[in-house]
Parts: sequence; structure tokens; C-alpha cells
Amino acid sequence: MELSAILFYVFTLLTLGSAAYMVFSKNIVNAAFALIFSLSGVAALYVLLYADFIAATQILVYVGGILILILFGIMLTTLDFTENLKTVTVNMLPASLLSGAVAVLLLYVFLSAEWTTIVPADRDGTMYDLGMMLMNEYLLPFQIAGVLLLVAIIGALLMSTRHKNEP
Amino acid sequence: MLEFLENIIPSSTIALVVFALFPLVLILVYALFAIWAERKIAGFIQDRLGPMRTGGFHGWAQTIADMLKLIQKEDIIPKDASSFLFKLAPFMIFTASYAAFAVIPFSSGYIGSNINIGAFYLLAITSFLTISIIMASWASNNKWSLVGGMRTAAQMVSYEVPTIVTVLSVLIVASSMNLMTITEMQTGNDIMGFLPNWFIFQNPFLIVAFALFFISMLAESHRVPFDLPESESELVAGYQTEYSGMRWGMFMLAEYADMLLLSLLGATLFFGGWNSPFGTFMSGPVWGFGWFMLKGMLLVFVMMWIRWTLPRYRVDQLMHICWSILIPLSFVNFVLVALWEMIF
Amino acid sequence: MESTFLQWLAEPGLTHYLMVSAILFSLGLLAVISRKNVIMVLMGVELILNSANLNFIAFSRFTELALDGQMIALFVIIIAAAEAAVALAIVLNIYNRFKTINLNDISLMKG
Amino acid sequence: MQTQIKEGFQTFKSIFIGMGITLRHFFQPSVTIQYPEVRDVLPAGARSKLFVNIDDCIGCNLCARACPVNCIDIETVKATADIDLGKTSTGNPKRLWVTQFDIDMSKCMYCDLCVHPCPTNCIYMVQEYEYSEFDRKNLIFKFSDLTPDKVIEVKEKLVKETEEKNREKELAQQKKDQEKEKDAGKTGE
Amino acid sequence: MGLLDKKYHDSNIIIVSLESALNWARKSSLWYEQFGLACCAIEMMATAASHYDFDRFGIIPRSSPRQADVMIVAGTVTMKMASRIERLYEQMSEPRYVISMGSCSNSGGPYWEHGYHVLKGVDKVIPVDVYVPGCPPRPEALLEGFLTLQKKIENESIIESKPSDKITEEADRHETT
Amino acid sequence: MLPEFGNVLLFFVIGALFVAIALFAAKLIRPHRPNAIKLSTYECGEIPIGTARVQFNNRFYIIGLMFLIFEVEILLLFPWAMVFKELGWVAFGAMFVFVFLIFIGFAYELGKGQLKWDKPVPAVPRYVEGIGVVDGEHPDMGLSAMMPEPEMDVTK
Amino acid sequence: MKQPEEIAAYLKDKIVKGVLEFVPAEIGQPWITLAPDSIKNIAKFLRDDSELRFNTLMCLSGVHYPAEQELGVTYHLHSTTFGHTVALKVRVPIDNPRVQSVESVWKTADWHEREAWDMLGIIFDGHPNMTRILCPDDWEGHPLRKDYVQQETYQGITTRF
Amino acid sequence: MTHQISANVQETREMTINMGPQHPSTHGVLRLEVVLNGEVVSRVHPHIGYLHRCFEKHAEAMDDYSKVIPYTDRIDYVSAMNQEHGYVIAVEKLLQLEVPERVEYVRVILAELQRIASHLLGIGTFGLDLGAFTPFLYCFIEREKILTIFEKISGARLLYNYICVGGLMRDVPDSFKPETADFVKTFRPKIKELNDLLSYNKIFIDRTANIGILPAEVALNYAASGPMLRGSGVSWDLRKNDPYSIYDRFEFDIPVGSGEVGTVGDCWDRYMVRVREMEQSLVIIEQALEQMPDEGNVMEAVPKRIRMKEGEVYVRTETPRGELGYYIISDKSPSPFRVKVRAPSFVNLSILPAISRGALLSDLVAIVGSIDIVLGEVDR
Ligand code: SF4
Ligand code: SF4
Ligand code: SF4
Repeated sequence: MELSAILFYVFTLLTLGSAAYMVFSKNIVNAAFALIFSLSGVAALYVLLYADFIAATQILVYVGGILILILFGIMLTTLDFTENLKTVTVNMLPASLLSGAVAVLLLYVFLSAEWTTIVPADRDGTMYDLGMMLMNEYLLPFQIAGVLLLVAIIGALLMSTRHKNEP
Repeated sequence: MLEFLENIIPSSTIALVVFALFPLVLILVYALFAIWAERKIAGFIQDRLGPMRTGGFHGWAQTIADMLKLIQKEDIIPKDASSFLFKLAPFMIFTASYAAFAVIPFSSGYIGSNINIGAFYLLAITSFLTISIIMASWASNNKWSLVGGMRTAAQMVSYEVPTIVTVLSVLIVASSMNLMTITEMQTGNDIMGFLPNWFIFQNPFLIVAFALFFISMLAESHRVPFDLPESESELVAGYQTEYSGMRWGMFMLAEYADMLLLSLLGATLFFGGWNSPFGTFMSGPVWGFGWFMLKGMLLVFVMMWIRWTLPRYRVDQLMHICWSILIPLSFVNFVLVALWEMIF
Repeated sequence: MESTFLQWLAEPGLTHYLMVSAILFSLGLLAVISRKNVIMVLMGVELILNSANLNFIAFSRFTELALDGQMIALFVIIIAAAEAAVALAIVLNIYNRFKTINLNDISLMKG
Repeated sequence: MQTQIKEGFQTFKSIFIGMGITLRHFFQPSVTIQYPEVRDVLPAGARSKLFVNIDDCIGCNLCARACPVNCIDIETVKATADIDLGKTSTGNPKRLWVTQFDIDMSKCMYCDLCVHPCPTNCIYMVQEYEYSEFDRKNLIFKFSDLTPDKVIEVKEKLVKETEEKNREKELAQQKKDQEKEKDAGKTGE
Repeated sequence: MGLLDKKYHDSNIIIVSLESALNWARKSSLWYEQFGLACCAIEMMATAASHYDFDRFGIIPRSSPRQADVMIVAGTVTMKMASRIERLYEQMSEPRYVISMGSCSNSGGPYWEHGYHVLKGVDKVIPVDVYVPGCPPRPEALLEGFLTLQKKIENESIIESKPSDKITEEADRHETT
Repeated sequence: MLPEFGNVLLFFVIGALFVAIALFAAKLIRPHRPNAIKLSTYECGEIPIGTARVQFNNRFYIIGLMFLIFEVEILLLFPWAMVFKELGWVAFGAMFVFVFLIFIGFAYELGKGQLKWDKPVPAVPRYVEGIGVVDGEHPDMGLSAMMPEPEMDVTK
Repeated sequence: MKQPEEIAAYLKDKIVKGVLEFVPAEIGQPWITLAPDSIKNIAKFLRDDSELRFNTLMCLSGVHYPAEQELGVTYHLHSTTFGHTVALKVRVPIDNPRVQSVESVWKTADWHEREAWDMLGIIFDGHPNMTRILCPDDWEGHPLRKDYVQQETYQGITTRF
Repeated sequence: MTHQISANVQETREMTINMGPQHPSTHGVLRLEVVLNGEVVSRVHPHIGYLHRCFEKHAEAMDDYSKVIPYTDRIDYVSAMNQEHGYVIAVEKLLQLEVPERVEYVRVILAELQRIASHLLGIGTFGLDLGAFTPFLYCFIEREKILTIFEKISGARLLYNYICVGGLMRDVPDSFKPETADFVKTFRPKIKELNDLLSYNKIFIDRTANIGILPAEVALNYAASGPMLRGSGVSWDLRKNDPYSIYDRFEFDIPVGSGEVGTVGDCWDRYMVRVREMEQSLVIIEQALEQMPDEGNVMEAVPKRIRMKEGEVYVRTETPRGELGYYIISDKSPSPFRVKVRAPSFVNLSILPAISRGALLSDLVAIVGSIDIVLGEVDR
């Protein structure tokens, strides 16, 4: 087996394992920390797929940003960590059945479909090409993303502002 | 360097490992030296001497003794702590700061991993530091830790913005994210006939960028006047309060490694990395390493000098400096750098 | 038969990644539908988004979608960030209003 | 905006002034004393440790009474008549055996109050300050130079002497009584 | 778990030389817990200051007991403080040492007789390694106390047990009852 | 490209291994004598009151939120920086518009005063003639609550 | 600037009840004795009166008089406006040691009164937080009373040498 | 409904945290129970008594008035000379004793030197609280010089037991005058250096200005004294307003807080009053050195045995921390009937809860530092 194949399985294990831990964990903070590893694993898979920029972006945005935000959110909204840390999971059984079914369905589709694949070529970095694309075909989405983020800022701030003047 | 190692070492795997071990040795030696130097510098600034007795001449073995002692210290995991996260945090923090060294071009002959997105990768990987500090502080279940950890997180997160923007300012001049390429671009002494081709001399706005970078670097590596995470007089020892023994040693090591990392990044981006200031005179891989380290150490020295001079900021002032001053300034400066590049 | 399977295992291709993504997706789905804590639901959504991204990138490597896949993934990440920000702001708002972020309790309260 | 710029300027200025000062100190010689190798000379009268020149002590207990802490423990035994304890160097006659002269330096507060009242100037502070111990009991300094045997001996002697004296007194008393009786008898006769 | 727990009962050359190295490290890097109680603390600060300079011996303050090696009980320990001192001592990570600085912590000092609220000697609650006499001890005396402690550490053996085991058990009992 | 990333992975592994080895070496040597007090949480020598894991102020959250969005915006500029010199003014213009958008958000932010950290609201106590000291205004304290009822006059 | 005698006369002149007598001293300072249940009002008057303006309570000390079986409180006041000082005294029997609190008049009395309670067992009526201040809360007895007997152990530690 | 909820939020957000007894910036064994809302201090409850050393009991237990003096040293161990001075003045007043000129001058010089030493420590530790380590050590270097002078005259570095009832324990050595003069000369430039390095450092100003504001009227109501009161702009110094000893013979200013960089009565003002007071102390020392008679027996007026009449005094003196009052009641016995110490730190500390509400945790550290407490004095 090639090294990259082994690594693929290692990272798959990391991703899925921590994702599973996250889903089944009772403690929400632990779940958030587990999510870090899951997302890092995904980033590693991106690298294996020759998407280095996306991989680094994944780490930067998810680990450095979203997860910190989620952790802050947890610490902000959980009243009593000793009890509410354990999040209620009532309809666990039907839910697992349902998502299991979805998984089986998806797997079936993916396995049975005939994908027209090309022989992957080794690429040496995607930065330059990405930049070029961003400035040409994706110029509009680029600007739209800017507007979107602006809206996101304003929206998020509007919403998280307290109604009253708090200290 | 890898080829060289492969030549002298029969197994290429071992050669690779030795190759990757080099920064570790460097960090360890540097940490031993820097902690000693920090105490010495503090001593001299304060009209005292600092370590004098351990090991003989000017207490050179002081940090070795400290490390050896830390190994012997009992390792306490408080019973209210989340033991797994508590143990994981030191791993993460050191691993992340070590992995960041992979893309630093130590000399023209040595770079751990010559990836194309070097600078970007480095910025991304440092976000693990923030997470591990939150993890450590949360896991400790100690009030001082938690207050310190939250402060750290807010501080590191905030100052990451100006850091990224100033790094980006350099990247638009270089049009590359490969730190090796960036360094190579700075070879030569062409500016005004004698100045080296370092980026800081290439674009006047990069001087401002460097100032901003340096300030945010102080904050990112928790140095005075931004050393709130560990501010002894307020938070006992901040997020490290509950850590003892070698685990704490890992935090300390990571902290010093972080300081070195950012200094070296600064040296690479602004001061020509391993390039000699005298053109081809005294250049070459070995000399280059020396120059590079010298530049990094100078920055480290300035950081220490500042530490022993200034009081520290308060947390709201810290945030104010970042959000109302550094970030707008760095953006404006970024646009100006780009403009300068367009015009000249 | 056995050797082909082993070989299949040894050469991770498009299908492998798709399978990983499928499992990731269902795990995310499970989190979304089984958890009552809004933030937990959000984390599930992140997983789902990641599984989609994994697909895009896998396609970009193994089919002629090429870099467009990565580009889309990039935008997905951006949108994920915006989504997380806004969603958490909403969570905060909900919390400020109802003092809980438990979905059941919220639907009981209704304003 | 202008005030902000001014403030920023001031910040940097004050920081640079401060850094200039510290840099100046960086190159100044240090003030540190290399303690175990080099020692400061203590000034005359430094209070570091009590010492009793037991040869001169007359056992008057004045020092113990002057001590606010009561950390001096003196026990004296009167010398018997057959022994002349001599004189102190200041010329005071010694009349008491100092069988016990303990100073508990772990209680002492080094206030010098015991030094002044001493009539023979035999208790005083010496300049030795390094006597840390592993055991607290070692911080009780015993100055009496009498061996335990000697102490017992002098005590016994004193007891004997007192007994003798008492007996003599008794005898004398008896004699007196007898005489009285005699006298009474005489008068009675 | 480790060597310092006396789990390895052979004293071969390696252990012995390791032992001397470890002892050297312990004695050369005594980080003290930063807290002062009374007047003696001022002298302790003076010792740390430029004139006497603790750092020459590798002695630096740590404010968290978890990272400290030696506790300088500098000053009067009162009844109210006694249990806190004990807790702080217990929260230090082993190997740990205690220097009792000044008459007050040695034995109650000037307050031993009438001080109803003063603990008569810190050794009533925690084991003391070195007693430094003085009220307050001169900075040199404190340094000498450290040198004495270093001597003690030098002669320590990994195989032998430390006296602090006793108090540890005691503390255990304390908490459970 | 992959081999280079392999090196990165190697760095990760070596970093983790180093920590593991160091901790393992320490484990061989160090003592392990836990007891109840030692394992209790440190709080300046006191027994901790309440739990440390309490809620945090939403400033942290807003900081995190702002950071996230800024980061994402800057992120898009990275690919741009690579090609900027080649594309010239067009790219510059695109960037300028983009940064301008960021700035609008930022200005909104500053204008709302959202980025002000917990600005200390020092409660300055006051002395009221004839009544005494009144604690300063504080969000959770009304001034009237502090005012005592007027006393009976004792003078003739 | 008024002398203590003048102040005493002025007080007697102005106040309805509670001012008992002016005691001139042989050595040291004279003082005015007051009744324990009117001290607060008098204090307020002393503070606010435009001719006295005793804006500062310098010291509040409790005293135990074993001979009379009494506890006493001494107040030392001074005025930064006029620069005059005065000492007031209050005596209460030891079995019912209740004095009005002046905490609401001079905030500084807060801790002083707590200390007097801790050390001597004087109860100040109207004090918002009458708890021990120097000794631990579970301490026994009031140490500065002349007949105080030191407790033998505290939390299992012997208090004696 | 809404209202209730918001009250609820307040509660759940709050975290009670113990600052001290072992904490680097509580200057000893003070314990502050701080109720935090986020990082904002909602309430502070100081818990004191961790250093209660029963001074008053000891004073009553001693069988001589002079045996109390070493204990007074230990009340405020940072300014032992001032403590002795105050106590001795009180006892002398009870005895109606006149002390020789020379003694008075020596006492004043020592008291002022001690004031400088004490302020140096206060300033240094204040800087340390705010994270400036180096000024702290510079202050200690200067302080060490004063201690050397003290050690030469009294034999001890910190707790002197030098001033005794009616005089001094021993005469000052010949070197005293020139050495003190020398110190005065070398110390002036150091104050300027300190100002450059710390006082006018922008970061320092940012940390201390407008923090912990104490208005003058409130300060008086709380009976604050010393730099704490003067920092609030009240020009009240017992050395001037109620002169004791021979302070009426010297010309000096009373520095008061002026709100130079912030509001009157903030931490910076309190700090700066201390710095300026050191300058004024130098002025006093210079004058005293000039006027001091060279000859004279310092033991002249020392009574052989102290025989006391019945009576009581309240004597207040100005120590570095403020108004130190000794309330001594004597009876005919050789031991004092009652000695009450009105310790300035005790009173000053009681203001802390009032002025620290609404401040940040870091500000609390600054406020505690600016009060400059000595726990020995707070707890006695
Ligand atoms: S120095 Fe003071 S405490 Fe010590 S023995 Fe002499 S009188 Fe007693
Ligand atoms: S005062 Fe002097 S002579 Fe008398 S007992 Fe003491 S030491 Fe001896
Ligand atoms: S031994 Fe002396 S100097 Fe030390 S704390 Fe006790 S009284 Fe103060």
C-alpha cells in the first residue's frame, strides 16, 4: 500500500472517529473539541486531494474562527455547566435509524454510480490558478462574497446587540 | 541539506527524521539560551546579575537545571479538571508551534517543507495555539485559568487580524507565499546602491507594516505590554495556573518557541531572512543560518528589552488598540502598499 | 475477488472520498436531528457542510471539474463562516430571550 | 483624530524614553553583592545574634526581665560559702552559679532591650547572622558552661549547705530555746 | 510511579549518577512560591531585589504553587492563616521544601506568649526543612538558609523517603473525615 | 507537493513525539503522591466558591464573530495577492472595492460601539450633604435605594 | 476652632437629650460623655452643624473597664473645616453592651465598630454587618477583655506554644 | 417577566473569586472576595485579619511602656520609625516629658527618611502590580541605601527599636550627617528617572488615570488620610495642620492631587502625591540637617522607670500611609491600661469596596496598589 493510502485511512479514521465522538458525546464542550479534530482530519484529506489552499483555509476558518466562536457561544449560553453540559438526546434511536438509512442510501448511490474520472495529475500548488480564477471567472462571486460578509457582520451584530444598555 | 544527510546516513527514512529533528534541536537550544538570556538581560537592566552560580560561568547551566528539575516535579491533575483535555492541551500547543517551524527557511540550504503556501500555512497553524489555550484553561476548571484563557483567546484572535494583514502586505510585494521564494527575492544589494534588497527597504509602507507586525507579534506571543494571559499580578499565572511539572514546561517551551517563530517570520518577511546584509560577502548556507538567527535574536532581544521596561495594558485597552488602531491602520497601509506597488 | 478488494482499498479514489463524505454527512444529520441543544445542531450543520466540501474537492481532483471544485469549496467555507456567525448570533438572541437554547423548551415558549 | 495622533505620539515617546533609561542601566555596573563569596561588613552594633560571655555573668536576671518576649531563661544557684566564684572583668563579684542560661533565638525579636540593663555588659549582639538550622531545637542557645554533673553537684551542695545552715539555725534555735527554757527555769526556780 | 516514589530499589551506577544530576537540578532551581506574610516578607523582597539577587542562585518567584518548589514562610502565621498555609503547601507539587523565615514562623517569635491568634511555629501545620533565625533575618541569612537547603538536597537520596509523606497521609485523612 | 506536505506531517509527528517522550521521561522519575487537598482546585489558598465554569460576557463572543468575518475576508485576498501584480489595475480595483466593503462593516461596528470592551464604569461614591456617603451609580443599584430616611431632629 | 469645653457647652445648649457631662482631664485630653442610645443623632448633629462640622471620625475605640464592669466606646472626631477636635465617650454595662451604630454617619465607623465587636464584644445597633473582622468567625471570646481566656485549640491546632 | 429574566442574568453571570490570601498583588495576606461579572467587579468584600498579631493585647501584657516599642515596629513594618515615633510621642505626652533638641531633629530626619523608604516600596509595588518590574527594583536599590543608614545607627535593617521614650537608644554615629546629606543629593535625580520611566509613561497613565476615583468629601467621611486623602485634593497634613514634634520649624509644601492626567482622586494622583512627598521629605531632611545641633546627650531625658499617672491621650502623627493615632489610657500600673492603634491602612482599606465597584479586575489590582496598604497595620 502506498503511504498516501495509509494516510488516507488514518485521517479518515480521525475524521469519522472524532465526528462520531462529537455526535454521541454527552458533554457539549468535549463535543466542540472533538469537532476540531474532525475538521482537521478533513483538512488533511484536502491535502491528500491536492487542495492545499483549501486545507489551510479550512484550518484557519474552522479551527481559528468558527470553533472559537462556537466555544464562546457555549460558554455564553450554558447556564450551569455541571448539568446543562449534558445536552438532551431524546429521539436518539429513530434519529440514528434515519441517518443510518440516509448513509446507506448515499453509500449505495456513490458506489453504484459510474463516475467518469480522470487520471489525477500531480499539481504543484493551486494558489496561482485560484487567484487567476478568482479575478476572472469568479470576480462577481468574489465581490458578492464581500457584500454577503458585510451583511453577515451587520446582521450578526444587530442580532447579538442587547436590547438594553448593558454594562 | 536533505541530500547531504542522505549522503551520510544510509537509510533515507532516518535521514528524513534527522532532517525534521533539526528545528527541534534548535528550539531546545534556543529555549535553553533564551530563558537564560532573558534572565540575564533582566538582571543587567535591573542593575543585578541574574543567574550566576549554576554551572559556573554566569550560570550558563541555569535553564538546564530548571528543565531537569521540571522533569522531577510531580504532575498534578486536579480532580475537578477534565483530565483528558487537561493532558491534551500541552500536546497540542507544542505540536502546533513546532509544526509551524516546518516552513521557516532557516538557510538557503534548509527548509523543513518547501510548500507553496508557506506563509498562509503558518498563519493557519497558529490558530491551534488559541484553541489549545482555551482548552487548557477550560480543562483546568480554575477561575484564574478561565479568565486568563478567555482573555488570551480574545487577545490572540484579535491580534491575528493585523498580523495577517501585515503579512499579506508583504505577500503582495512578493507575489508568492513560499517563504523560501520570498527570501530569495530579497537577495542582493541594489537599493540606493548599497542597501540590501530587503522588503522593508523596498517599499516605504512596509516600514509601517513592520511596526504594526511587531506590535501584533508582541501581543500574539504574550509579551509585555500585552502579557495579559499570564499577568502574574492579576491572574496568578493565567491559563497555566493549574499546570505543574513537565506539562507546564511544555507551555513554557511553546511560548518561547512561539516567540522565536514570530521573530523569525518577521526576519524572513522584512529583513531578508538568511540573506547577508553585505551582498555576497559572508553568504552561503551556513553563514545564512547565522545571519538569520542573528536577525531573529535581535528581534527577540528587543522584545525582552521592552518586557523589562514597560507596564502592561489593561484588557479593554488592549482590545481598543487592536480594533480601533491597528486593524484600520493595517488595512489602510495594505492598500497603500498595493498602490505603491502599482505605481512603481 | 479478494485481491481486487484489497487493491481497491489500496488505491483511494473518488469513491473512497465520497464514502467518507457520506458517513460524515449522516453523522452530521444525526447530530442535527437528535440534539436539542441549538449549538450542537449548529455543529452538526458544520459537519454536513464539510462533507459537501469534501465531495466538491474530491470531484475537483478526480473529474474534470478541476479547480472550480476548489473554488466552490472556498465559497462554501466562506458561507459556512457567515452562517456560523449569524446562526450563533441568533442563538444568542434566543438565549437572551428565552434563557435557554434547548430547542424543545423554545418551541414550548413561543415568544 | 488629532488628539489620538498626539496620544499615540506621546505613547511612543514615553516608551522610548523608558527604553532609553533601561538601556542605560543595562550598561551600568550591578549593585549586587556576591554574597557567599563577598560579605557586607556589618556596621558596629548590628543586631544579628545574642552572645553571653558567661564568665562575666553574675546571674542577676536583669536581662531576662527586660526582655519583652521572655525568651531568656536563667536559672541560678547560690554558690556555697566554700567557693569563691571570682569577679567579673568589670569588677562585680559573682555570687551565683548560672546553672542555666538559655536564649531561644527562635523567639527572640532582636530588639536589643536585654543588652542595655546588664550591669557587666556580658550579654551583647555579635555579628554572626548565618546559623540556620534543620531543627528548631538547635536554635535554643545554651550559654551556661556548667556540665550537668556540675549542676547537680552545685545544687546538691547548695542543698547540703542550706540544710546545714538550717540545721545550724535549728541548733542555734534549739540552743536559744534551751537557754530560754533554762532562763525560764531559772526564773521559775 | 517514578524514581522519586522509590519504586526502583537498586542503587546501581546509573541510578546514583542520575541521582546526583537530579539533586543538582533540584538544588539549582529552587523556585519559591511568591507570597509573604508580614515584616519578613519585606526582607524577602529585599533579598529578591537587586542588592542580594535571588536570581544568582537560580531562585525565582512563581505565583502558582503548582509550579513552585519551595515555600518561604516569611512572617507571622496566624490561626486564620494556618489552614490556608497548609492548603497552599499541599497544592505544591512534590518534591517541595519549606523554609521557615524568621522567629514568627519558627516558633511564634515575639508573639509566642500573648499572641492568642498566632500559630506558634509553622511546623505545627507543615513540615519545615530549614529554619532561618532572625527578626527579620538579614537577606544574607535567608540566602544562607537557601544554601543550607541546597546542602540538604544534595545529600538527599531518591531511595530514601522524605518526611513529607507523613503529612500527606495526614492530609488525606483530614479531607475524608 | 504531497512529499512536502509529508514533511509537514513529519513535523507534527515529531512535535507530538517529543512531548510524549518528555512526559514519559518525567513519568519515570517524578513522584506521584496525590491527596485530596493537592488535587483540589487552587484559588489563592482558599476553598473555591462556586464553579469556575460560569457564563462569559458576550464581548468575547462579538470579538470572535468580528474576527471570523474579517479573517474570511482577508482570506479571499490571499489568492488575489498572488496574481495582483500581473493583472494590474483591474485587480487593484477589485481589491479596493472589497476592502471598502470591509471598511463599511468596520465603520458600522465602531459606530455601534460594539468593539468597546467592558469599559469600566467606575462607580464614584458621592457625599450628599446631610445624608452621608452614597454609593455611585451602578447598573444594579438605584440611587434612591441608598438614601436613608430622614432622621428625627434632635436639636432644640 | 473651638475648644472641647466650648463644644460641650454648645452641645448642651443645642441638644435635647443624651449629652451627659464634660470631663476635664488631668493629663491628656478631656472628653464628653454621652448616652449610648442617642449617640447616633448627636453624631449626625455634630457632622452637619454649621458651627461644628466634624466631618471625620478619626478613631473609634472600645475599652473594657473591669473595675466598673463596664464597656466603653471612645470617639475621636475632628473637623478639617475648623480644625478642632473632640473626644466623646459612651459607657455601657458589660452584660448588655449595646451602643447605637454611627456607621451611617461616618462610613469609617463600619470597620471600627466591627473591630470593637470582635475585640470587646460591644454590639452596635443598626450596623449592617456586625461580624467579626480580625479573628476568624468561629473564634471564641473577645480577646481584649481583661478577663479573656485564650481558647486551647482552634481547628485542631493548639493555640499555645 | 422580562425584568425577572434580566435579574436572573445578572446572577448567573456572576462569579465569586478569591483574590488572596496568597496572591501576588494583595501586598500580603489580604483576601478579597471579588464578585465578578465578566471581568467587571460588581462587589468586593475585603476579608482581613490574616495577620492579626494581637498588638493591643501585647501592649496591655507588657509590664513596661518601653517594652511595647519593638511591637509598634511590627505594626507597620515598612515604616517602623514612624510607628515608634508616634507611640513615643504619645507616651511622652502622658508623662509630660520634654525631649532634647538633638533628639527631636534626629527623630524627624529618621521619620522622613523612613517616609521616603516606605514610599519607595509603595511606589515600587504599585508599579509591580501594573506589570512594571524594573522600576520596582530601582526603587529597592534606593531603599537599600536608606536601610544602610538606618542599620548604621540602630543596628537593624527593618525593625529598629531605636527611638525610646525620652530619647534614642543610642547616639547617632558621626557618619550619619554626611551620609544622609549624600543620600539626599543622589536621590533627587533618581526621582526624575522614576518619573520618566514610570510616572509619565503613557501606558502607566492609561492604567491609573480615572481609576478608583475618590472624591474629597467621601474621603473625609471615610476618614481617609495620608496620600489617600491628599490624592483627593484635600490639603491636610498633620505635620502642617496639627504640628507635632518640631515640624513647625520647617518649610515644606503639601503635595495634593490635581487631576493632572485624569480626575482628581484617581490612582495616578495618589501615586503622584507619594512621589512628590518624597521630594518634600528631602526638603525637610535638608533643613533638619542644617539646623540639627551637633552636640547633645540623647539619653538625657530618658526616665529610669516610667511612672505613669492616670489619664489618656489620643496622639496622631503623619506616617507615610496617613494619620496614625495612638489612643493610650494609662492607669497607675507600669503597663498601659489600653492601647488602641488607629492604623491608617485599616481605615484606607475600608474604602476599597466603595471605589472599586464597576472597575475591571485589572483596575482592582491598581486600586489596591494605590491605597498602599501594609497588612501588619490593617490587622495589627
Ligand atoms: S533581643 Fe529582645 S527579644 Fe531578644 S532576648 Fe534580648 S530582649 Fe529578648
Ligand atoms: S543582665 Fe547580664 S549579668 Fe545579669 S543575668 Fe543577664 S547577662 Fe547575666
Ligand atoms: S519574625 Fe519578626 S520580622 Fe519576621 S514576621 Fe515575625 S515579627 Fe516580623
